[in-house]
Amino acid sequence: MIIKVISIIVLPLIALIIGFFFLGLSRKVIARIHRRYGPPISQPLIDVIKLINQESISHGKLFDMGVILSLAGSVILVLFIPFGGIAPLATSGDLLVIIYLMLLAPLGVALSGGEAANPNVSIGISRKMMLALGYEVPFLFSLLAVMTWYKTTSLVEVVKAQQSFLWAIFYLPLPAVAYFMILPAMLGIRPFDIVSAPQEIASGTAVEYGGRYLALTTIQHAFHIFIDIALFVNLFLGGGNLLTFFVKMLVVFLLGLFINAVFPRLRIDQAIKYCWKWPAILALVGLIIARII
Amino acid sequence: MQLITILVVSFLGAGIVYLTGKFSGRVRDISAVLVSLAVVILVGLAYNQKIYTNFYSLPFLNLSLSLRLNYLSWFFAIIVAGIGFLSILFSLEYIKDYQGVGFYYFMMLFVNAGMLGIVLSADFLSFYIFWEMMSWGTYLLISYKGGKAVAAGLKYIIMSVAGSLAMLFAIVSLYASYGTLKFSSLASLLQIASPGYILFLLLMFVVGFGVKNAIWTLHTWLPDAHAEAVSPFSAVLTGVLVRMGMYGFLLIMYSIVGLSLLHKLGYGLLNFNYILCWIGAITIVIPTFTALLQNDSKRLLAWHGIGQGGYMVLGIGVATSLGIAGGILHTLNYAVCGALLFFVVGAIEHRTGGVRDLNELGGLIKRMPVTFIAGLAGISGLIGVPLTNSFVSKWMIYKTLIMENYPFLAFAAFIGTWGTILSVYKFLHNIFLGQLPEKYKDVKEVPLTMQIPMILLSLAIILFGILPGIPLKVISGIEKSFGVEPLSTTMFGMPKEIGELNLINILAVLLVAGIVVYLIFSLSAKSRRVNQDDNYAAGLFVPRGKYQYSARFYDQAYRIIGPYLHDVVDDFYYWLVGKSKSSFQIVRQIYTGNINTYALYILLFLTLLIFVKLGWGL
Amino acid sequence: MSLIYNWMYYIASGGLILIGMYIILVKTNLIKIIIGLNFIDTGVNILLVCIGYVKGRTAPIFSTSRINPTNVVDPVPQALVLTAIVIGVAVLALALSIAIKVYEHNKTLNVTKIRGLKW
Amino acid sequence: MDRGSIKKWLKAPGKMGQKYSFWVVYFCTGCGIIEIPPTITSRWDAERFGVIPVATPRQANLFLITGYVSVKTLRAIIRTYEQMPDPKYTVGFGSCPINGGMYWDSYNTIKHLDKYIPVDGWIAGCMPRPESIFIAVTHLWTMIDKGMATGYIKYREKYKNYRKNQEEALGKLEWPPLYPVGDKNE
Repeated sequence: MIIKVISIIVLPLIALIIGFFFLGLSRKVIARIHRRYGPPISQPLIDVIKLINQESISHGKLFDMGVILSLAGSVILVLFIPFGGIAPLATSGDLLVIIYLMLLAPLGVALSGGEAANPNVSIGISRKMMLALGYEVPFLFSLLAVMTWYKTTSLVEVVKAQQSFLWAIFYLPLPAVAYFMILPAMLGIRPFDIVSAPQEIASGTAVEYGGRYLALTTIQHAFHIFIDIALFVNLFLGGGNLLTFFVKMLVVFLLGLFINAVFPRLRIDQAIKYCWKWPAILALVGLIIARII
Repeated sequence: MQLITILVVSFLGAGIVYLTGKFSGRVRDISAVLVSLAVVILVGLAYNQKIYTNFYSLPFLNLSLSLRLNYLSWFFAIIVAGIGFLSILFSLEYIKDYQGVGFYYFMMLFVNAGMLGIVLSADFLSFYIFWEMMSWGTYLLISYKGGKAVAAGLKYIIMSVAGSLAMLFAIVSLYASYGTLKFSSLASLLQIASPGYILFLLLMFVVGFGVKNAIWTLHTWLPDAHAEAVSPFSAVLTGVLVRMGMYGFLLIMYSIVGLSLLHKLGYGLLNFNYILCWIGAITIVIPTFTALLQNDSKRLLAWHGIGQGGYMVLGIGVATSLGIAGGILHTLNYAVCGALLFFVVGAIEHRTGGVRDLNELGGLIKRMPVTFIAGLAGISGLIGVPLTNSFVSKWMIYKTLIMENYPFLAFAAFIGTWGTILSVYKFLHNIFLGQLPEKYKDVKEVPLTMQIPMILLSLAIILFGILPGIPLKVISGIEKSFGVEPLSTTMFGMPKEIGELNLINILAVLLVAGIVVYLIFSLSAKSRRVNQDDNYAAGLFVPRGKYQYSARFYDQAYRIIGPYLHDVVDDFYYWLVGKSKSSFQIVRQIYTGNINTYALYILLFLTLLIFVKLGWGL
Repeated sequence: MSLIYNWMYYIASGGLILIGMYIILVKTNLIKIIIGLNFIDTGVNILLVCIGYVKGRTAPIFSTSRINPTNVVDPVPQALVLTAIVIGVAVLALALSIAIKVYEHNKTLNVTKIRGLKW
Repeated sequence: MDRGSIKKWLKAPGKMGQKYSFWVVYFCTGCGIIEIPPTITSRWDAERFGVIPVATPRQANLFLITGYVSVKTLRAIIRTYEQMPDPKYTVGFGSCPINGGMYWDSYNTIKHLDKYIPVDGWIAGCMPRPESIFIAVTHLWTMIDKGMATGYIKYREKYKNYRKNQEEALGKLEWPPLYPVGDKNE
C-alpha cells in the first residue's frame, strides 16, 4: 500500500522529467539535423519557469478550468500505463479506460480555447478533432489487434504475456508499424503539426495562451509525449524494467524525431487521407491476421 | 391493484389536466406536474415487487388483458415516469406561448401513460393496444407545431404503422398457433416451436420494434420527427419513446424466446444474434457520422439518438451477460443524456426565439452558465468521458465484444464514439463557446423550472458515472429473470473477474491531480481578466461579434467523407414513394369523376355478375 | 299477342330500367340524371311487384272464409315495394336538394363542367 | 552564458527564465524581414540563446520592430504591444524606428517610436547585421540583471501620456485603455 502511494506520487514526477528531457532532446536533435547548435536540453524547463512567472490573460472560468482539466487528465494517465512494470492503478482501468482517458486532455484544451472566442482557436480545435478522427482509425485497429491477439484488455496482462516470450512486434509487425506511423500525428508534431501551425492559424488552440496557461500546456505536452511512447513500448516492445523501458522509449522517440525533422507539414485533408490509407490498411491487415490465427 | 392504480392515475390524470385547462391555465400546469410526479412516486414505490393482475377478460376469443411488474418493466417504467415528469416540468415555461397548451399537456401525459401501459402489460393484446395509443399520440405531438412538423409526423406514422402491422401479423400468428397471448405461457410454449417459426416471429418483431428503436434502414423517420417536435417532447422521444423498441427487443428476445433458443437460430456466423450485432454496428457508424454534417442542433442530436440506439442493439445482440447488461444500462444512460441535451436545446430555443441553426449561435456561456454546464454534462455523458454514465455502459459493450472475439464490431463501436465526440463538440462549441453575437447580448438564463430538470439530469449523469452499481443492481435482477447468468458488480465498477474498472479510484486520482495542478496554477503569476473582444487578431482590433468561426466546422472532413454519408435509405424510400405514386396514377385514371362513367361501371359489373351467374347456371 | 300479354309487365319494367340507364349513361344534366334514376326506381318497383304475383292466386286478405290459406300470394314483395316507393321519394328529394346546392355552388347543372372533385 | 549556474537559478528563477527564454514576436513592417530568417535558421541559429519566434503576442515577451513604422502600422504595433503579457521588452531594429531614418521627412512615417510605446533597446544601422540581434539580446540580459529593462513598468506608470500621444497620431483608438486613464487614478 505504501509502495503504491509512493509510486503514485513519484511516477508522475518521473514522467515529467522524462517528458521534459524528451522535449529538450527533440529541440537539440532537430537543431543538429538542421546543422545548428541548438539550445541546451534544459531549455523547455527554462521556458516553463519563465512562463510561470509571466503575467497572462484569462477569458473566464472555463478558460482556466479547461487547462487544469487537460493537465490533470494527462497526469492520471501516467498511473494507468505500466512504466517498467510499475502501474499503481492498472487494476482500476484497462486499455479501454486508457483510450477514453486520453480524451480528457484534448477536451480540456478545446473547452478552454473555445471560451477564448478566437477563430484561430476554433480552427485549431476543428483541425485537431479531424486529425484525431484520422489517426484514431489505425490507432484503434492496432490496439484491437493487440487485444485480440492476447485475448485481454488489460495492459498489464499484455506486457506480462510479452515478457514471458517474444515481443508483440514480432507477432504483429503490421499494427506496430501502423502505430509508429501515426505517432507523430498523436503527438501533434511535424508532419502533422497543422493543428497548431504558427504561420497559418497563429499556433491554433494556444493562440490566447500566455504565461501559466502556456506553461501548463507545455507540461501537458511533456506528459503526452511520455504517455504515447510508453503506450507503444508497452504494447509492442514488451515493457521491461525501468532502465530498458527508458532505453526503448528513447529509441522510439528518436526514430520518430528523425521523421519529424525532415518532413514538411501536411495539409489537414492530406493528413486525414494519409491516416486512412497506409496506416489504416496495415493495421487492418494486422487485425485480420490476429483475428484469424 | 397497484399497477391498475398507476395506469388509472396516469390516464385519468391526463383527462383531468385537460379539463382543468378549460378553466384555468395555472391550475392545469400545477395539476400536470402533480400527476406526473404522482406517477413517478407510484412507480418508485413498486420497486422490487413482483405483481401479476388480470384486469379485464374479453368476452370473446378467450383472451384477457393483464398487467405484470418485474425488474424489466420496473426499470423501463421508472425511466418513462422520470423523464416524463422532468419534461412536463420543463414544458411549463417552454410551452407557454404556444397554442393549444391544454391539448399538449393532455397528449404528453397520454403518451406517457401509453408507454407505462406498454411496459406493464403482460400479454400481447394489451401490449398492442397501448403500443398503438402511444404511436398515435406521438403522431399528434410530433405534428403539434404545424408546418413542417406535419410532414415529419406523417413520415413517422406511416413507418410506425408499417412496423405495427408487422408486429400485429406476428401476434395474430401467435394467437392462431397457441391460442394465448400471455407472455409467460408463450415463453414456455415457444420452447418446442420449430426454429423457422421462431425466426419468422423474431423477424416480424424486429421490424415492428426496429421502427421504434430506429435501427438502420428503419431509421429515416427519426431525424425529422425529433427536429420538428417541441423540445420537451423531443426529450421524451429520444430518451424513452424510441427506447420502447429496445424494451420490445428485450421482451421478445430474452423474456419470451430465451437465450437457449436464440443460439439455435442459424449456424456459424450467420446466426440471428450476429446479424443483429452487425445491424447495430451499422446503426452506430452511419448515423453518428451523418450527425457530423448537420447544422441544425436538434437534427444533430436526433442522429445521435439513432447512433446510440445502435450501441444498445449491439450490446443485447452479443447475448453475453456483460453485453446485455451494457445494452440495458446504455438505455438508461442515453435516456438521461439525450433528454438533457434536448432540454438544453429547448432552453436555447426558448431564449433566442427558436434559433436552432448552429452557425447563428455562439458565446452563450457568458449568458446561460447553468445551461452550459448542463450541456457539458450532456455531451460528456453522450461521449462517455470517464466518470460520466455512458462510459460504464460503453466500456461493458467494448469489453464483451473484445472478449467474445468480435474486433470489427468493437471497432465500429469505437469509431462511432469518435464520430460522437466530433459532432457533439461542434454542438457545444457553436452554441456556447466562441464570440457572443450582438443580437444575443441581452439573453438571460432560463427560469428555474427549466433549470431544475437540467440540473437533476446532470447530477444523474455524474451519479451513475461514479456509482454504476445502482442501476446495475436492477439490471442483474433483469438478467436473472432472463435466465442469463447475472452480472456481479461492485458499487464503483466491476469486480476483478470481469475486468479492471474502478471508478472511485479514477475519481480520486483525478481529484488529487486536479488539486495539485490547481495549486500550481494558482501559485504562479496571476492573470488579468480580459474582455471577449480583446483577442489576438494580428494586431487589429475586431469589434464584438464579428470574430467567429463556426460555419462548416469540419469542412475538410466533410469533403472527404460527406459523399459517402448520403442517406441512401431515405432516398430509397422516397424512390419507392415516387414509384408507387406513378403506379397509383394508373388506378386513378379509372375514376374520371363523371357520373356517367360510374354508372357505366355499375352496369358493366352487373352484366358481369349476370354472366357469371349464367355460367354457373349452365 | 298472348306473349305480350303475358310478359307485358316485364317488358314495361325492363323498358323503364333501360331508359333510365340510357339517361344516366348519356345525359350530362344533373336533373335529367336524377330523372333517369327515378325511371330505374320505378322500373325496379314494377319488376318486383310483377314477380311477386302468382297467376290465379288471391291477395292474402282473409275477408271471407272461402279463401284457402295455401292459395294466397306472398305479401312481402308488395309491402317491400310500398316501402321502396317511399324511399324512392326520399332519395329523389335528397338528390334534388343536392342538385340545387350543386347549382348554387357551380352555377351549372352540367356534370362534365363541375370539376371540384376531379383531377 | 551562465545558464548552468545553479546559484543564480535558486536566487531568482523567474528572472533567469526571463533572460534565457526570449520568445519573440517579430513585427516586420518594412525592411528587416530579410534579416530575420537567417537569424533564426541554421546560419546564425538564434535558438541557442533561447530565442524562438512565436506566432502571437500572448506568448511573446520580446517585441522586435524592424524597419520603418508607418502611421497605419503603428496602430497594430500598439495593439500587439498591449496584448503582450508582462514582463515584456521591446527592441527597435534599424534606424527608422529611432528617428525616421531615410524617411525622416515623410508625412506618413512615425519618427520616434518611443513616443508611443516604451523601447528598451535600439539596434542602429540601415540595415543592421543579424548578429546585432544577438548583441541586443545579450545587452538585454545585462539590463535585466541590473533592473534597467523596465519599459513595461514605465508604460504602466505613464500610460496616460502614451495614450495621449497615440491618440494624437492615430485619432481616437477603438479599443478601451489598457490601464485606467482618468482623474480618479491621478
